Amino acid sequence: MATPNLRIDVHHVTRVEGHGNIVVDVQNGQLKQCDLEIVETPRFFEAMLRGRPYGESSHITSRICGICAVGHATASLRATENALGVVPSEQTVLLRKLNFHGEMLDSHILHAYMLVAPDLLGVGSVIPLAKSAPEVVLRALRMKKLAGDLCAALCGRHTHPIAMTVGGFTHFPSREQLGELRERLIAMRPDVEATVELFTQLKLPAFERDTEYVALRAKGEYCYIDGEIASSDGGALPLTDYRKVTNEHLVRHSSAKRTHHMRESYMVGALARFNINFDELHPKAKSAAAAIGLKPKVTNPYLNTAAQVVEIVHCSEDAIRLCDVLIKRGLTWEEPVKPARLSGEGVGACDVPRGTLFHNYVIADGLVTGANCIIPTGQNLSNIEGDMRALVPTMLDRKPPEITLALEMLVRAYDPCISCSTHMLNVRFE
Amino acid sequence: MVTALKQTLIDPSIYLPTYGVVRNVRPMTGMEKLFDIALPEGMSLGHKPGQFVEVSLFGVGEAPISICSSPSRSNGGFQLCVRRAGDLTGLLHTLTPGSPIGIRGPFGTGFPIERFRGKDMLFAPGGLGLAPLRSLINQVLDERSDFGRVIILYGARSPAELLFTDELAAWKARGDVEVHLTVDRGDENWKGNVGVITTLFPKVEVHPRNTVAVTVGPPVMYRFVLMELLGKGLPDGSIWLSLERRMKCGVGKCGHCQINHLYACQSGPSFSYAQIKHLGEAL
Amino acid sequence: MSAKPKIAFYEFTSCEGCQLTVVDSLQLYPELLEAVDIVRFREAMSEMGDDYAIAFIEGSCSRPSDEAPIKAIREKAALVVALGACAHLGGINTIRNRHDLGEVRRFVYGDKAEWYDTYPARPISAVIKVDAAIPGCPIDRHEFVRTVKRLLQGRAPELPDHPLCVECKLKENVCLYLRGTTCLGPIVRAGCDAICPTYGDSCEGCRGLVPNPNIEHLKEVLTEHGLSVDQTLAKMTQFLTYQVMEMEAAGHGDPQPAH
Amino acid sequence: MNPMIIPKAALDDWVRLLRSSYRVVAPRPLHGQHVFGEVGSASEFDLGYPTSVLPPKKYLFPAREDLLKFRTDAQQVEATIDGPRTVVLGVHTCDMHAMQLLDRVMATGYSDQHYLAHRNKTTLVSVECLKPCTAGSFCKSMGTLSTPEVFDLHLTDLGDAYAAEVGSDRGAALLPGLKAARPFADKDTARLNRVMSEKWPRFPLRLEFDVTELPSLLSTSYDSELWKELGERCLACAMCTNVCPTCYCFNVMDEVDLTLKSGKRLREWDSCQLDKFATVAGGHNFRTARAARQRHRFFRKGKYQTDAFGLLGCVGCGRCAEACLVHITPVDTFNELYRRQHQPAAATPQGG
Ligand SMILES: Cc1cc2nc3c(=O)[nH]c(=O)nc-3n(C[C@H](O)[C@H](O)[C@H](O)COP(=O)(O)OP(=O)(O)OC[C@H]3O[C@@H](n4cnc5c(N)ncnc54)[C@H](O)[C@@H]3O)c2cc1C
Ligand code: SF4
Ligand code: SF4
Ligand code: SF4
Repeated sequence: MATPNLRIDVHHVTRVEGHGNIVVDVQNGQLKQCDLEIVETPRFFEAMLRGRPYGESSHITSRICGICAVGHATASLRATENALGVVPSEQTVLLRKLNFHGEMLDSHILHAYMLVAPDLLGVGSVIPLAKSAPEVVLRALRMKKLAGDLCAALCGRHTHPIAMTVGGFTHFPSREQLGELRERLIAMRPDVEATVELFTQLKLPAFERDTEYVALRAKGEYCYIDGEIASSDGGALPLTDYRKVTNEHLVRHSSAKRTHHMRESYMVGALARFNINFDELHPKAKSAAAAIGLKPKVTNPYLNTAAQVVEIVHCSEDAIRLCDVLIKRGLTWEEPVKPARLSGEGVGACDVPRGTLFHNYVIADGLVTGANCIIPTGQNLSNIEGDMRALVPTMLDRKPPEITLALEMLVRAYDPCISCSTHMLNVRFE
Repeated sequence: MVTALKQTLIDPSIYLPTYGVVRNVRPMTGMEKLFDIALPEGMSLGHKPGQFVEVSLFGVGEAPISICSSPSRSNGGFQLCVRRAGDLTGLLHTLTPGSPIGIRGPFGTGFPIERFRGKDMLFAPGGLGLAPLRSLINQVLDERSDFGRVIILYGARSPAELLFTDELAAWKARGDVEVHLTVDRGDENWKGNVGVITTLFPKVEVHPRNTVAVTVGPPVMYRFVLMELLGKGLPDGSIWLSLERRMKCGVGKCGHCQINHLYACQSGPSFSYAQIKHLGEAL
Repeated sequence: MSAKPKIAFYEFTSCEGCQLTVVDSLQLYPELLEAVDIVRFREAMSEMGDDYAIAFIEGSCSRPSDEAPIKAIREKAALVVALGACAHLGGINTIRNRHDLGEVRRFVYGDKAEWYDTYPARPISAVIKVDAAIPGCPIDRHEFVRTVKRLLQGRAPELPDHPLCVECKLKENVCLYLRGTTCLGPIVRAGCDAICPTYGDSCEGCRGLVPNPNIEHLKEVLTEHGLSVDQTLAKMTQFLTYQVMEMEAAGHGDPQPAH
Repeated sequence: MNPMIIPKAALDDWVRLLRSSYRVVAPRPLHGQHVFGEVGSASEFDLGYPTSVLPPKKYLFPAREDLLKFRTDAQQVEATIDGPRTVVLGVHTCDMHAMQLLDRVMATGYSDQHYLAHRNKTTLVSVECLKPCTAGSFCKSMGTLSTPEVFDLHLTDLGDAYAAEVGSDRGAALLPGLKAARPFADKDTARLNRVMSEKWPRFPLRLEFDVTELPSLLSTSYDSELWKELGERCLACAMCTNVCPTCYCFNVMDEVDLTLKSGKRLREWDSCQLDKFATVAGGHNFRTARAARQRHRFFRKGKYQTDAFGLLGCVGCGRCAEACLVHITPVDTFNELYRRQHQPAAATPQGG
């Protein structure tokens, strides 16, 4: 029995970062409207950067998002470094990768345990979960703490990192600290295994919709920083051609911009990375994927969370490896590499927890004159709406609350960072 | 003189308070309450008028409070008159009889009452300044025959803010105490003097050579009262006052109460004008 | 306060990093969940309670339509606490206040600029009375917990009002001025344990100015260490734009901002 | 006890030996500065260090220290007095003078048992300063270039060995077990004498008058215009007092845990240079102007402490001069006051 009329209006989706509304309007069984509205206040980061010393960019743009602050800072630094001809040292590259794993772990654990798991366990948040399944919540807090401590040792803190600067770091962990982190990461393995176990048991909704997947790719590693932009529909582009991938445009119901590449929309994030870079995953992560039942190419967007769990395995194992490498090399207190010039244009790209992030700056005489940031959630919005449009018609025989929950869970599966996504724009470089 | 309570300070820590208990709480005005505090069995405060204790409420902190009861009327305990001024004093105001309270002290030098004997006494408290002075006034009255005239000039902002009104009335009723009151602003029932405390001074004649004046009040008051007293010809050494400063330890370490080279908690808070008139930071 | 106080979290223009730090503080202080009753925390929970005593507001007010909900929170909550630099000072969002806002909007949204409603970003205290603030970008988790404890005790939270240099020296950091860079430490409120200088970066002022800062003389120090006027201004306006503009307005005898 | 010789090659053995019964702290190089911290071997510290950021005072009077612990739901409170037995290696003579002053302050009137407990558990191994440590130091002018009597063991660098003079039983207790230590021989005495006689010319006198004049100079400079000039420059950042080995002002506060049922009372260094230092409830501040605060600081250093304890309040270590971003220094301040009094016509604002 079809529902001829349906109106869904979720005012502020909860357990996502930032403010977004879901609006669905079905009249006489016809889907009239199906939007994810972004109602976050515009923040004008690109405009704020103009006229400011290049060294401030990474600090200002890290304030775009509290969850992927390390990601923003890294992309920003890479853009500035490319603009000013700075080639960071090998040690810097290693430390940035390790730091990235810290943030990836922190974000994925937060998303999987605190934002998604409550849905699957039928509660509203982790707070009742703390009563009904304290061991699950304590495990999440324990793992998150280690991820946070990892970032803190490297850059001071995870939310708005301090010690990351153009050309390097301004502070270095001690050998003992690295050794201790390594021990703790090893000791965390049972928690990681329990996480995989949890997500093999939890049932994520079934829903398939093939789409284009986009992620950074580099030879010989599961790429998070730099590389080239790869598409599941084939081909790859250098970072400087990012505009050919993103093709931004504005829509009325959103303060965030939309993007499309080969198809109407594409997906970025853990699932896209999994689909594109599966071969480069750590063997333990591959076994975890097998245990959960993931095999590329995965086309169920709800499984983005499962892909995040696979990345939790990968990042914790790769972090152990990086600690070993750093300890073996020995850490030196390097001065940051000085810019070769004070003017230029550069693009920096990272695959942050929610997907591919681009920063692009024009710098003249040490001051930023133009800036463009393209955020993962912005790239995903069209794809989420595409999923919603495909999903709603299949559910019209269900009760509205059920449909609403399915839609909310869908949005949440993308782990959207809506406050981030309102910072993108079309930029006129002056 | 080492009193039982002071003795407890010596070991193991000068910062360790002793638990007393609030025996009675009496609201005085909207802002002040009078606390009657008993010390543990066998312990005495053994204070002198003008001294203070450090009052502790654990979890909130400590504050210096003058002892307002006279040593001559110890009754097994002592009294504090406390104005609600912030965190600690705010919480103190919520205490009920039976509540424990941390006490360290007594600290400071107090007024040298021995040297006042035989003299006429002129007391000039302003506002809450009556609290520390009440201790001295009552001791003087309990040893009335040792002193000459006793004059009290007391000013408060309004009739509702006058402290110890019952005692003021009783002192007046004795016949051997001259009591003059004033308020900055009167109300419909107020029949007495209106004006700041200095307006009371012309009402009394004193023998400058045979009078000791003691004044306690807010910092702004001192300059004007001193002018009056000096105008009456009192020598610097016969004018006493109490200088309150920020205090964190009470034992001459923390540095907050320093007035030039003097620690108010050790050399004061009672000073003669002669002791402090050359100190740039005193008044 | 004897019963567990109900607390709610709200966010306006911000990156939600401060709320994230609240979540992080649970890692260190799981007993927080025992001490308070969280009734609204959109970032982390679906339940939406409307009955609360303490509201923590994150983010600055940056458009006219934010004002009504902010005022509604004030109506309900017995205590309103500004959470983080955006709420406390206007924060990073106020950088744009020095630009022409119409132009800023066009720069970001091109010919669609008029779709987006905005005005100069401001601290929450410019819209409603706030009872306390937890400064910082992001907040310091220990300070958050200290504040909660003070509120549980029924006391007004107190911010340190000494400059950052105090904490920095106690940590025995190399003063950044000796490392050839500059720092706002001497005029900025401590309380973060000097985390930025400790990690080798200069204080950017996210906790706001101390009372009575000697800005004039710090500017001379900055000049002595080679900063141009532009660089000094950039330093002073990363987090402090609102405070600095208020002081400029007061200095020029202009009326204070309307709120 | 006769002086001993400790070969430098034996330093590491000595540290390891001491560590079996003490916490051993020494000046460790850190990013171009030196910071007193715990050490495990001789390679971690440098006894020829110029100066330390914070003085070793921090082991006797920590920047943050628990005084009491209590419960709020029961009448339970006790003093917290503990701390490990510590050997401080490499205390400069100026800092020894500062500790001598602290010893007096903390034992005068009421004794501060927390300080004294640390003091009793601490063995001070001082070192003879052989060259000025920074441009800001003026120990020779202040008469602090030789160690006062309060040392436990005093080391003088003879090149490949230290001459160790024992000042107390506590100091003597550090040597048994160190096999490489040997009694002084004649040639050691000659070496020591040579080192000592070569040292003095290396130190300039930086005060333009004799330090015994300082208290009286200050008492006639109370109303000097200089205080106002310093007040205008001073940032009120308190770095000067925080690094000072003779400053000991503190604040006391309570901290409770999240249950509000238990907590502790602790003290933390405070500074007369800070805005709120002399502010009482209601907001009245007894030392509002930065000028008055600077005056108070320098009076404490040059006069008040001398009047009260017979020892100078400044030991000439120069730390505050190095720390101050606006270049307010004791030497310049004292000299400027002196100049203004003695050549009033030629008085110029202090440089910087
Ligand atoms: C010698 C002396 C005697 C006093 N006698 C009395 C008295 O009899 N009755 C009375 O009501 N008040 C008296 N006071 C004032 C009383 O100590 C303050 O009102 C009280 O400390 C305020 O504490 P609070 O926590 O309630 O206020 P808050 O405003 O919360 O305190 C603010 C901070 O300032 C400090 N502080 C504020 N004022 C003072 C002060 N004067 N001395 C030390 N620290 C201060 C507190 O320790 C606290 O840290 C006296 C003060 C002194 C120095
Ligand atoms: S680094 Fe900054 S905060 Fe630290 S002492 Fe120097 S100026 Fe002060
Ligand atoms: S270090 Fe210098 S600027 Fe800072 S308080 Fe001391 S004198 Fe003033
Ligand atoms: S005043 Fe300055 S020079 Fe003198 S002892 Fe203190 S820090 Fe050293």
